[in-house]
Amino acid sequence: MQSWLPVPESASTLSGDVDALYFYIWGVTIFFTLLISVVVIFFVIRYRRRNPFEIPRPIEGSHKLETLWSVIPLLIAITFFVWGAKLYFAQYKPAQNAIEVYVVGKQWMWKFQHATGQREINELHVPVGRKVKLIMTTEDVIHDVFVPAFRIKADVVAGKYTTEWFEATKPGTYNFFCAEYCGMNHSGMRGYVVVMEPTEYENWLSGNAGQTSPAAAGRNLFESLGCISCHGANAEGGRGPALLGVYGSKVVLNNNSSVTADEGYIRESILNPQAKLVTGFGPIMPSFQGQISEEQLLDVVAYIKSLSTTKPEQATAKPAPSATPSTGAKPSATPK
Amino acid sequence: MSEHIVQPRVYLMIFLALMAGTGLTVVAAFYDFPGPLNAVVALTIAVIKATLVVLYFMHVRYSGRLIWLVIGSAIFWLAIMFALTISDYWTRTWFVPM
Amino acid sequence: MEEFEIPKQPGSNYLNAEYGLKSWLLTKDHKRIALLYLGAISFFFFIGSLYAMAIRLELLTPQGDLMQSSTYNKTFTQHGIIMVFFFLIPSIPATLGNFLIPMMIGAKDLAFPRINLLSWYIYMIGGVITIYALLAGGVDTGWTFYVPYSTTFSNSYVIATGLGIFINGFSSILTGLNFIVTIHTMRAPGMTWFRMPLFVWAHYATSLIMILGTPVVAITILLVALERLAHIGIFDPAAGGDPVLFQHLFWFYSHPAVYIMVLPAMGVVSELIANFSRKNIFGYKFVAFSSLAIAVLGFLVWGHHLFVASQSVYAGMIFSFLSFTVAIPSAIKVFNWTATLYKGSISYDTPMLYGLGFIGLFTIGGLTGMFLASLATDVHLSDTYFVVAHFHYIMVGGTLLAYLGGLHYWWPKISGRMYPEGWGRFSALIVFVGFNLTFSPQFLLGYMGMPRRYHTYPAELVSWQVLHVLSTAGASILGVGLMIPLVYLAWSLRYGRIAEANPWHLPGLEWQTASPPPTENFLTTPIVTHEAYEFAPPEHKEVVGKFERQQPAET
Amino acid sequence: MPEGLAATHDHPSHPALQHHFENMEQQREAGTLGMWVFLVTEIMFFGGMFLAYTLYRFEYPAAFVSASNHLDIKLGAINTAVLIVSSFTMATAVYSTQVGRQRTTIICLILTMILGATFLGIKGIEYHDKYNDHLIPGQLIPSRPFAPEVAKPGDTDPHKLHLIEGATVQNVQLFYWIYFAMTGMHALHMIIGLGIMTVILIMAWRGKFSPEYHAPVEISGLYWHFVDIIWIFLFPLLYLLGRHLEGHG
Ligand code: HEA
Ligand code: HEA
Ligand code: HEC
Ligand code: CUA
Ligand SMILES: [Cu+2]
Repeated sequence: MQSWLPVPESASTLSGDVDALYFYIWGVTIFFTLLISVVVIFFVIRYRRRNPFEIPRPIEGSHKLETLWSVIPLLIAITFFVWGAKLYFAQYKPAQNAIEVYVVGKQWMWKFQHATGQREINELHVPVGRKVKLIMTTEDVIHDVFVPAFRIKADVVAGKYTTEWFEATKPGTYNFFCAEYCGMNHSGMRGYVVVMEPTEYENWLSGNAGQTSPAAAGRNLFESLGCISCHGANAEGGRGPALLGVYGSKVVLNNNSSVTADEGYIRESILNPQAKLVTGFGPIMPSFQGQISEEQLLDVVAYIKSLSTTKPEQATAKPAPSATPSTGAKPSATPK
Repeated sequence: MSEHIVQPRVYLMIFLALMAGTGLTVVAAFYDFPGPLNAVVALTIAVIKATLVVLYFMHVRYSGRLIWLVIGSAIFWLAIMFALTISDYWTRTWFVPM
Repeated sequence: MEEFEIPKQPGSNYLNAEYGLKSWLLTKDHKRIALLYLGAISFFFFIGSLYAMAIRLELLTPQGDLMQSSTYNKTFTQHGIIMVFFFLIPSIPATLGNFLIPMMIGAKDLAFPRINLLSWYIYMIGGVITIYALLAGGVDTGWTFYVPYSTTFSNSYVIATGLGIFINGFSSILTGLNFIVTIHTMRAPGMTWFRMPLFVWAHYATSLIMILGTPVVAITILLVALERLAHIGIFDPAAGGDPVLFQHLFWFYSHPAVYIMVLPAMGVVSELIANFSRKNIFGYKFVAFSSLAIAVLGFLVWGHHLFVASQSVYAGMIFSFLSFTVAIPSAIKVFNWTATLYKGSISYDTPMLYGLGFIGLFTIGGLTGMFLASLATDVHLSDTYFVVAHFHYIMVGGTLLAYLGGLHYWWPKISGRMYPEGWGRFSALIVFVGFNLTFSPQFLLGYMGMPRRYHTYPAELVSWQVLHVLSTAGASILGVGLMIPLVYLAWSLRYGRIAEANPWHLPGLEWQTASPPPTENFLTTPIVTHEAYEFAPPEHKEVVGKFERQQPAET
Repeated sequence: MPEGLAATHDHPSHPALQHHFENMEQQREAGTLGMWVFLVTEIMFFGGMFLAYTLYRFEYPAAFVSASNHLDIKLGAINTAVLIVSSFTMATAVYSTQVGRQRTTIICLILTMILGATFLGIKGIEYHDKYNDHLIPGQLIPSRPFAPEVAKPGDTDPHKLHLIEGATVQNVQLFYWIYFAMTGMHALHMIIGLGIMTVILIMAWRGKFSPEYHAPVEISGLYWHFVDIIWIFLFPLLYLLGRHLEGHG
C-alpha cells in the first residue's frame, strides 16, 4: 500500500485539500528558488571579474524595485495564509454527527474506547464515510495522534481534553504515530487505523460486542464512587444538582456567569468542583482528583453525556447503530 | 557634560508622594470597588509610583532620547509577551468543541 | 582603481603583544576573547557533530540496531542542545562579531572589555556544567524541554543541563549588551549609523533579541529545574498548572532565537556579496532596516510552534498571519543581495562561494518555513522530518555556511595568514553537495509522515529507508567537506602565505589596519569619510529606477 | 546650589578613564546605557513570572485571594516603606557625590544598606511564618512539604488557611509557588544589590568619587531603584488584591 511516490496515501476528506495547498506552496517555492538561483548564476557568470583592477559603477538602489519585491511576496504569502487558515478552521471545527471514540495515551501505548464498549490498544477500527471524532487525553506526558494518510495531527495534553476528527474515504490499514516526543519508547507508540466498509465494520462491532460501554462503566463508577449520594441514584439531583440534560446545556454559575457544559467542563467539575460552582449550590462536592484514572473519568463523562438527549452532535444523526450508545443508564431519563 | 543635578527638595517630594501612594493603596485594598476596578486601582497606583521613581530617582526625566527609547522598548516587548499569550488563553473557550 | 593606504606594519600585534597562558585567560582584548570563543565553539561543534553522525548511522535501518531508544533520545537531545545553545547562537556573534565590530566602527575595544571576558567565562561554566550532565548520564528531553516530561517523567539530568543553559544564557545577554552599548557610544568620528557595515547592523538587531528574549527563557528553564526539584510547579497539570504556558514562554525566546542564529549570518553574507563583487550593497537602507524588522517581527510569531499543541484556533490564526510577515524583510534581503551582483565585478574566492551558497539554501529553508507557517500544512508537517529539513537548511545550509565563509574571509585579518584557496573552493563544493544530499530527502520523508525524534520506523515502509540511506550518505560527504577546512585552516596558521593588511583590496575599516591588528586595533583613531562599501568615488554612482540621488554626507 | 560641576573639560588623564574610551563623557554614557540595557533584561526576566501570575490569577481567582489574604499585610506594607526610604537615601547618596560631599555619601550609602538588610530581615520573618504554617510549596523543603491546615468556617486562627468559596488547597499552592519564586528572585536581587553597595561604599570611603567621576554610584543607584520598582508591583499583586474579601472564608 505504500507507494514509491513521496506522498503519503490520501485517505480522508481533508487530505486532498491539504495536498493541494502543499503542492501550491511547492510551486511557489520552486519558482522562487529557481528564479533566484538562475539570476544569481547568470550574474555570477556574466559579471565575473575579468580584470583584477576593475571597479564597477556603484548602483544606489531603487524604491520601485524594493516595493515590488516586498509587495509580491506579501500577496503570495497572504494566499498561503487564507488558504491554510480556511482548511485549519475546517479541520478543527467540531464534527457534527460523528462517531465518538475516547482516546487515552500513556507511555507508550494508545487505548481507544468506542461508545459501544469495544476497547482496543494501538489499533482503531472505523467505518469508511463516517465522521469519527477522537476525544483524547493522557495519563502522563504530552502525546500526539498523527495519521499521515488523513493529514491530521493533534497533541494530547495532560489535564484536559483535546479533539480531532476525520472522515476516511478509502478502506485500508493506515499507520498512525505518536508525534510528540514522550520519552523512551516514543517511536514505538504507533499503530494502525483500520478503515472498513460499513457492513464489515458492523461485523467487527458485533464480533467484539459484550463489552461494557463507557457509559455503562461510568454508571457503575457513579455508584461506586458515591456520586449518587448527592446527585441521586439516577442523577436526578439531591444535595447536588441534577445531571440529567446537563451536557450541552448552558450552566449558570453562582457568580452569574454561564458556561456551556462540554466534556472539559464535566471533567473539571469532577476534579476541581470548586472552580465553577453551579448557582444555588454550596462548595460541598469533594474533589475526585487522584481517586479516578483518566479512563474512568472518560467513562463517567460518557455516562453524564448519555443522560442528555439534546446532544447537539447526534441530534440529526442517522440511526447508525454504531453511533447510538448502548447505555446502561435509564433511557427514560428526561432532561430538565 | 550635560549632567543634570536633581535637587534634594525634589527627591523629598517624590519620597513623600511614594509614601502617600503606599498608604493609599493599602487603604484602597480594603474597599470593594465594583467589577475589575480593585485591580485597576491597585495597579494604577503602582504604575504611578514606579513612574515617579523612574523619572526622578532614576533621572530619566533629564535623560536623553536614547534612554527613553530603551525603557519604551522594554515596556513594548513586555506588552507583546502579555498580549499574544493572553490572546491564546482568551480565545480558547470561543471554540466550544460541541 | 582607488588606492588604499596600507598602514605600515607596527612592531607588535594583538597576537604577539603578550605571551603565556595567563595573558590569554585574563585578556580584555576583544580580539583575543573572540579567539577564546572560537576555540570553545569549535569544540562544541565537534561534539555536536559526533552526535549528528550517530543519529544518521542509527537511522540507516528501520530497527534500533546501533543503540537503545533511551540512548538515541539522549543523542538527538544533546545534539540539539549543544548545536543550538553552545554552537550556533554564539557562533558568529561571539567570534566574528566580537572580533570585528569594534574594528568596523573604528573603536579600540568593546565598551565593556571585562564584561566581555566575563561572558566567555560564563559560557565556559555553562558549558562545563552541561558537559558534566552529558557525562553523568545525559539528558533526554529534546532540546525543547517540554513539560511535564522534563519536570516529572524524565529520568535524566534535566536540572544540571537546565542550569548549564540558564548560565549560558547570561553569556549571550552580556554579549548583546556589550554590542548595543558599543555601537551606540563608541563609533569613530564620522562613522554615522548609515555608514556602518551591514554586518554591524545585523549584530545590532541580533543583540536586541539577545537582551529581550534570553531572560525569558532563562527564567523558564529555571522554573522547570525548580519544579523538578520541588515536585510542584506552575507548569504541571497534576498541580493545576498549564503545560502549554511553558511552550509559550519557551518559544517566546526560542523563536526569536532562530533569528539570533540567522541575522549575523545575513550580516556576513551582506559583507561577502558586496565586497566580492566590489559594489555597494543594493538598497543599503532596506537591508539595514530589514534586520531590525526581522528582530521586531520575530517576536510576534512564536505561537506557530503551537499550532497542534491545543492552542486556541484563533491565536493560531494570528500567529500564522504574523509568521508570514517575517518573510517580507527576509525577501528584501535575498533580492537585494541578488541585485547587488548585477553589473558587479564578481570574484570566485572561497568566501564568495559560501556566500552564494547561503543565498540559495536560505531561500529554500525560508520558503519551506512557509509550509509550516501555513496552518493546514503545518498540522500535517509539524513534528516530522519536514521540520528537521527546514531548520537544517537554514541553520546548516544558511548559518554554518555563512560562518565558514566569514571565517575564510577574515582569516587573513585574524591570523595574519592566507588559507589555501584551491582547497577552500574544493571543500566549499563538497560541503554544498553533501549538505543538499543530507537534508533534501528529509523534506520528502516528512511529508510521507516520518515523525521526528523517532529511533525506529516501520520496516515495511521501504521508501522511508531509502531516503534515510541517502541522507546518511550525504551526511558522510558533508562530514568530509567540513573536515577539510579544519585541517587546512590549522595548517595555514603555520605554513600559510603571510597576509597583507588588505589582501582583498577592500574599503572596510577593518582592512585599514595591519593583519593581524595591533592591540588597540588602530594606531590612531580613524576618521571616517567614506560610505560603507565605497569602492568608487560617489560621482560615479548610478541610480536604478526613481531614486533621489543622495549627496554624500559631509563630515 | 553650587553648580557647574558638569565636567565639560575632561582630563584625558583622569585616573578612572579606561584605555579604550576617548573621554570621561563617553565612558559615563556607556556605563549608564549599559545599566539601562541590563535593566531591560531584568524586566523581561521578571516579566515571565508576572505573566504566569496574571494567567493563573484569572484561572483561579478564589484560590489566589485566599492565599493572598494569608500573607501578612502589615509586614508587606512596612517592607514597601522600607524600600522607598532606601530609594530615597540612595538618591541622596547620588546627589551628594554629584556635589562632592563625601561624608554624606558614605552615610547615605550605609543607611541604604541598613534598610536593604532590614527588608531582607522582614522578608525572612515572613518566610519563617510560611514555614510554620506549612505553606512552602511542594517539597521545596523536603522535610516540610506543603500541608497547610484549612480553617473551618468560624475558625479565626490566623495560622490556618481560610479558603473562600471556590478555592482549593491545590491552587493555593500554585499561588505560593509563584509567591516564593517572585519574592525569592527579588530577594536575590536585593542581596546582589547589597554586594554592589559594599563595593561602592569602599570606593567612596577611599575617596574615589568626585563631581567629575561618580558614574559607579549613579549606575548602582539605577539598579537599586529598579529592585524597588519590582517590589512596588509585587506588593499590590501579592498582598493587596482581594483584601476586601478577607474574613469571607
Ligand atoms: C536559523 C533558524 C531558523 C530560521 C531563520 C527560521 C525561519 C522561519 N521559520 Fe523555522 N524553525 C527553526 C529554525 C529557523 N526557522 C527551528 C530550529 C525549528 C524547529 C524547532 C523545534 O521544534 O525543534 C523551526 C520550526 C518552524 C515552525 C514550526 C514547525 C512545527 O514544529 O510545527 C514554523 C512554523 O511556522 C517555522 C516557520 C519559519 C518561518 C516562517 C521562517 C521565516 O523567517 C523564513 C523567511 C524567509 C523566506 C520566506 C525566504 C526568503 C524569501 C523569498 C525568497 C521571497 C519569496 C517569499 C514568498 C513568496 C513568501 N519554523
Ligand atoms: C546548529 C544547529 C545544528 C547543526 C549544525 C546540525 C547539524 C546536523 N544535524 Fe541536526 N539538529 C539540530 C541542530 C543542528 N544540527 C537541532 C536543534 C535538532 C533537534 C533536536 C531535537 O529534536 O531536540 C537536530 C536534529 C537532527 C536530526 C533529527 C533527529 C530526530 O529527530 O530523531 C537529524 C537527523 O538526521 C540531524 C542531523 C544532522 C546532521 C547530519 C548534521 C550535519 O550538518 C553535521 C555535519 C557535521 C559533521 C559531520 C562534522 C564534521 C566533522 C567533524 C567535526 C569530525 C567528526 C566527524 C566524523 C568523523 C564523520 N539533526
Ligand atoms: C458531597 C456531595 C457530592 C458528591 C459526593 C458528588 N457531587 Fe457532584 N456536585 C455536588 C454539588 C453540591 C454540585 C454543585 C456545585 C458545584 O458545581 O460544585 C455538584 C456539581 C457537579 C457537576 C456539575 C453539574 C452542573 O450542573 O453543572 C458534575 C458534572 C458533578 N457534580 C459530577 C459528580 C460526579 C461524577 C461525582 C462522583 C464521582 C460527584 N459529582 C460527587 C455535590 C456532590
Ligand atoms: Cu507518545 Cu510520543
Ligand atoms: Cu519559529
